[in-house]
Amino acid sequence: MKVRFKKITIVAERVLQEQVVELLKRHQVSGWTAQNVTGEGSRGLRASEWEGSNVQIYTLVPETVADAIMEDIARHYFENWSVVVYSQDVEVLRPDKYQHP
Amino acid sequence: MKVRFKKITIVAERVLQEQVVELLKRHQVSGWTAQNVTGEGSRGLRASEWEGSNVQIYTLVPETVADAIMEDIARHYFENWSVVVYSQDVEVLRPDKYQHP
Amino acid sequence: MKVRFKKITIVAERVLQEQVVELLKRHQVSGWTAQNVTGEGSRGLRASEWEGSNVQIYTLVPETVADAIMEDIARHYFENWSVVVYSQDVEVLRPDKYQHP
Amino acid sequence: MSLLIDNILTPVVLCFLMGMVARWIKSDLSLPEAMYQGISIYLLLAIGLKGGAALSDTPLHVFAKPAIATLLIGMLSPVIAYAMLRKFGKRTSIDAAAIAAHYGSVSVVTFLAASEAVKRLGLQPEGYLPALVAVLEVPGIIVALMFVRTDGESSWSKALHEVITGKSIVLLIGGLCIGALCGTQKLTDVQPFFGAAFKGALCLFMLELGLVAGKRLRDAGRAGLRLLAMGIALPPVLGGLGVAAGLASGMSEGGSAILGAMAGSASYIAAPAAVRIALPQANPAYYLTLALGITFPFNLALGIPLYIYLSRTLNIWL
Amino acid sequence: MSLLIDNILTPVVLCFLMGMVARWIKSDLSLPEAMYQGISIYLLLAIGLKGGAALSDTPLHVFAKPAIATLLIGMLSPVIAYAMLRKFGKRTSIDAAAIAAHYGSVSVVTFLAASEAVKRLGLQPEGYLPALVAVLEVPGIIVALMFVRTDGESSWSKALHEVITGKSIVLLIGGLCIGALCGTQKLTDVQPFFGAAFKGALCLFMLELGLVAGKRLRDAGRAGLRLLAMGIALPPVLGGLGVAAGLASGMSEGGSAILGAMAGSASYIAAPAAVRIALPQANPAYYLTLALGITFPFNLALGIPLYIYLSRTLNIWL
Amino acid sequence: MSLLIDNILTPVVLCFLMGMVARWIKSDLSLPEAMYQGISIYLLLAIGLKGGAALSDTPLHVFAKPAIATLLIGMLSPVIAYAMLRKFGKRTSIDAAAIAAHYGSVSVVTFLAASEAVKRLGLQPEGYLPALVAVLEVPGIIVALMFVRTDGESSWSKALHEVITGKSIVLLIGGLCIGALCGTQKLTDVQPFFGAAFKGALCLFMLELGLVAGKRLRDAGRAGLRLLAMGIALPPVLGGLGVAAGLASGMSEGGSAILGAMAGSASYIAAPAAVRIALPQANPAYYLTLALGITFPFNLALGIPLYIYLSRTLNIWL
Ligand SMILES: Nc1ncnc2c1ncn2[C@@H]1O[C@H](COP(=O)(O)O)[C@@H](O)[C@H]1O
Ligand SMILES: Nc1ncnc2c1ncn2[C@@H]1O[C@H](COP(=O)(O)O)[C@@H](O)[C@H]1O
Ligand SMILES: Nc1ncnc2c1ncn2[C@@H]1O[C@H](COP(=O)(O)O)[C@@H](O)[C@H]1O
Ligand code: NA
Ligand code: NA
Ligand code: NA
Repeated sequence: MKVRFKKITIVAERVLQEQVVELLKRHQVSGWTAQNVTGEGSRGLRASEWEGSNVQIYTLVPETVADAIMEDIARHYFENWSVVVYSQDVEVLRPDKYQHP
Repeated sequence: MKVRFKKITIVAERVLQEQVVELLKRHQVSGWTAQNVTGEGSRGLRASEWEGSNVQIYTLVPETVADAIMEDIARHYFENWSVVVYSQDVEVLRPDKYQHP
Repeated sequence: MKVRFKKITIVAERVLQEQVVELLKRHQVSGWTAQNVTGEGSRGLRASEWEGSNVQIYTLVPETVADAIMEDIARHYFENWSVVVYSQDVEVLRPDKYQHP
Repeated sequence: MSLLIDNILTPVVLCFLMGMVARWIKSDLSLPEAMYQGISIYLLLAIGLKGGAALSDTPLHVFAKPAIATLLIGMLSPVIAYAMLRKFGKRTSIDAAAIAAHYGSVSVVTFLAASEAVKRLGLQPEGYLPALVAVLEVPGIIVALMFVRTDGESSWSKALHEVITGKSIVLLIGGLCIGALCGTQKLTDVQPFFGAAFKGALCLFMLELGLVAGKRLRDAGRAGLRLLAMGIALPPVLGGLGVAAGLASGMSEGGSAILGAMAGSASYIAAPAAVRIALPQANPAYYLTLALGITFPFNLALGIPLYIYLSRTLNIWL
Repeated sequence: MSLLIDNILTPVVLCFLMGMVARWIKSDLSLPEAMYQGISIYLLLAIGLKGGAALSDTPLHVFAKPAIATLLIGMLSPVIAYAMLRKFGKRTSIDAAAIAAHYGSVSVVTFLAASEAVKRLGLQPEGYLPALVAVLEVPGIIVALMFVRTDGESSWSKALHEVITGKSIVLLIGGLCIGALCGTQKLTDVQPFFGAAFKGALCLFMLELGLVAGKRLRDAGRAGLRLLAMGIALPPVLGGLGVAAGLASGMSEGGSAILGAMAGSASYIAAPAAVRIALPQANPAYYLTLALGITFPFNLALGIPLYIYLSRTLNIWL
Repeated sequence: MSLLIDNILTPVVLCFLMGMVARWIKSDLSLPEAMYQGISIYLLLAIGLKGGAALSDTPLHVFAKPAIATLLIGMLSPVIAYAMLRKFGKRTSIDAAAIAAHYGSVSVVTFLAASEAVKRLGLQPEGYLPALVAVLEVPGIIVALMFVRTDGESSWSKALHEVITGKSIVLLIGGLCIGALCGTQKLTDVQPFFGAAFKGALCLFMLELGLVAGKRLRDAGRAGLRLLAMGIALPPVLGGLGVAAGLASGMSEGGSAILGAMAGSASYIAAPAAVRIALPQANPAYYLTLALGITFPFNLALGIPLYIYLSRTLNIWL
């Protein structure tokens, strides 16, 4: 049985990875997946090559939580950081797996 | 001319990569794309660091095949493995490219 | 305030990365994100292992621009290259961020 | 006592410790995955080459008895481990078999650390020992997996394929063959890379291993005290067996101590992948924590000196 | 003059130049990120080990005075840098503090290049200098961050945690401890890897650094001439302070020149991450361009010979 | 015969073989991409440095003739290859040009293997040979691409830019310049890394190359027997040309054999990327299979001894 969920994706500077994951956990997401990416945007400033380029993190969440997470990301990071966030519709099996951990 | 397709994404332990690709091929997908990812979920058990962290594999398929693949993944892996699967709507050009190889 | 956008994803041989980014820039995208991927398709030909495997590039754009970009990719690369392109609906915050740079 | 401290105050062991400390203070230090895998490939190939060159200088009749003894250890130790894990460890049959597979195989780095320790004491271990590592790596895993009925042929043969074509065994055996075919002299050219640089590269590997072990150790609480105790009880038992088998098959005091360390160690390279595929129901947290979080540091710090002591004592008796 | 050319015509510096040229002709050359990070881990650990071994041979009273002098440089130089950046550089308070943090810390590679240059002249710098690098790395960042009120405790302590548990400081201090505990003799085994291979590995690192600096240099235009001038004015001022402090604390001519190079250099490893977290409002383009695009090449080409000259001249006076 | 076996029983060639076997038994062994690219960067830079140092000791008039001969080979061999591929290989004009570009350029690893083989025989090849590798790398690609009308200026100039600013040529030329500027003596410091460790690192590279070649070989069936035959026919023809050109330009017996191996080899580093961009209609399966799956192993096993034999025989005649 498939259920409609939201996939929220965040592209951020590498130094922010831990902070973003903590933010997600505060919203009680059941999990997250991350990968290293490179890219260019309108700011394009990163702390240093030593820290690596960007990180892209996504989480699958029930639709009710999605907006709150996106707004939280916006509030924390939009002013001073190179951060992009967007959401997509997805369908998952086993919806109970993605409830509070 | 754009046609509605399904994108099915599977996040799995690295040791499963070959098996998952084989499973997809049994469904006659025309191709797949994979990348290394890290992440945390409700299980978070992986065979060992030597094998690397997770792998994320996706395939673009006609809507008719999508459900069968997701259920096949569920049947094989949900009980004992750290596996997540979800599907999304996408639009592709050249739909004939994605028919049986 | 969330606004509907398009996410256009291109999977291409690594040698094409620069060209594809240039093509995107000609369409005045505000940014792009890339990552290395591996995969198999119906062609599966790549210039050489020295160049690495595939690259996956995506860009977030207003819906009005999406079709033009996809068709441009198709026109340039479908005949001779291992290139896949697809689009998805996404919702972004701060839509003004993604206007012409 | 000074043997103990001498064993710990080496760059290799201290790098492991540094990794554990770095994890403990939550440093973001970590070797990129590609580096870590690259170094393991290098280490396994280097061990193989060295062992192969030594093997080419060893008459078959000298090598035969220790090889058979090692094979016997490989068949026996998972049985002992399984019995102990069932009886004292109170594990389910599946978890016990999964863990036993790890103790039936061998930890390459423990082997290296033991070789170092033995050489530091001025003993001359047999040069063909790396070949014994290859001999010991596979059979224990197979034997242990036989304790449980897996879901049919297919997953069994997959696991077998996984072990035998796994990177670690391919590199070790490949290295042994190349070393044996070339002989010491033709390896001179690659000696600066595979020989002289070896211990330094091992330091980097140990650093990462320390980071991983630190993580495992933090999760160790969940495994329960009973299980942790097994991680300390199994090495001496299996290690004692190894030492005895070594001496009985005519190996030197040093070589037998190293064989003891091999027997008393738990694999965390070849075994986990094979076990994960053959026994997905088993809990990886148990076997990974035990092998890397408990037994490996135990052997580094206490096990190796113990096996040396045992070998010395037994050797006098015999 | 010949000192200048001699300083540039070395494999290490030329590799840096080659990286800049490769970027300039838009070559696709670049070290994979995993390699680059792996090599930095290797370099930092190697420096630490070497310094630690030297430290274990140095009586405390010999080391104490230079260490205190270095600490003072670490506290003073961000203050000077901040004042200059505000007054002559016309930076906002936040940007000035962010840049000052970088000049308060130290560039490890500049340190290495200075050591090489000094040794090429036949001088014998103190062996414990890498320990001073560790001493100099942290305090300057902390002091500089105190110039601005950050948004509360939390981000401050995060930045502190970031610096102290950051890879570079963990590796340096870890290496120092291991080196000091093992002593020169026990490090013999790892010398081929961490010692003999060091300068070659540094070449690869410099190649990548050249590529990065080339990119920064291309963006330098945006920063404005006034700022670029600061990237050339700050090194001699802070470097002079370093040389004087070195000589005053009893260090040799060569050691003082190196301390000058350390003081006159700007960190691009530890500082940027910490500053980004503590002062996200500051513009990274400013501090990265200055540290890596201007000051680092300046020091490589002109700064180091200048500090050597200063040290020699001052030493005669004193 | 013993020359043949001696040529194969070296760590470098056996590592290649081991990679092919590992692929054949479907092992999951593979060097991480970052490592593979890192090692290639290292190898190319090291070759350049060594050649540059030798070049700085070579009077121009000694180097001029072999350089011109090499240039001629670079212009001539793609023409011969194109003609043969059209006539006997029955390829389309585009595929023939694409393949010819690979044979017009040079395989760096074949060059290395040939140098080793020649030195093992006690011959002293010219030290400036790596400079000839750089000379041979580019022109053949350009000439071959002229056989087909590409879709306009733009893709042509893109291909040219791709070759000239490609990693391999930048590293080789960069290394040559650095080596020539520094001279042998200043390179002493980096010799343990770039010199002594070279052959060992090459082993790791060959392992990965074996894995890749194994994959290509598995796909070779699709290319058709006629094409595979070309992969074996072209090397002796072009190699013979190379040997003759070498001897005619006054090079030694050993050097001419190596030049033969260079001429008879097909590039799989610089050429594929450039050809892919300039001639996207050409089928990569053809040129990759031929260059890496057929010609490279052929040269390793049979080609190199053949070129040595040719050089020896011709030298007596002349
Ligand atoms: N329009 C876009 N499409 C895809 N990725 C983007 C886009 N804009 C920004 N990004 C990504 O987000 C990162 C930060 O963007 P910015 O804050 O605009 O510098 C970039 O490095 C890109 O990886
Ligand atoms: N809610 C989620 N959102 C994104 N990725 C997830 C989520 N849950 C699990 N994952 C990914 O799937 C992997 C396995 O999850 P699990 O089976 O829950 O341990 C994790 O390591 C994550 O990479
Ligand atoms: N159906 C598919 N689903 C996902 N990825 C695909 C699919 N087809 C092709 N690809 C990706 O696109 C690349 C080129 O495909 P192709 O042009 O079919 O060889 C492959 O290497 C895959 O990474
Ligand atoms: Na064991
Ligand atoms: Na400084
Ligand atoms: Na050629």
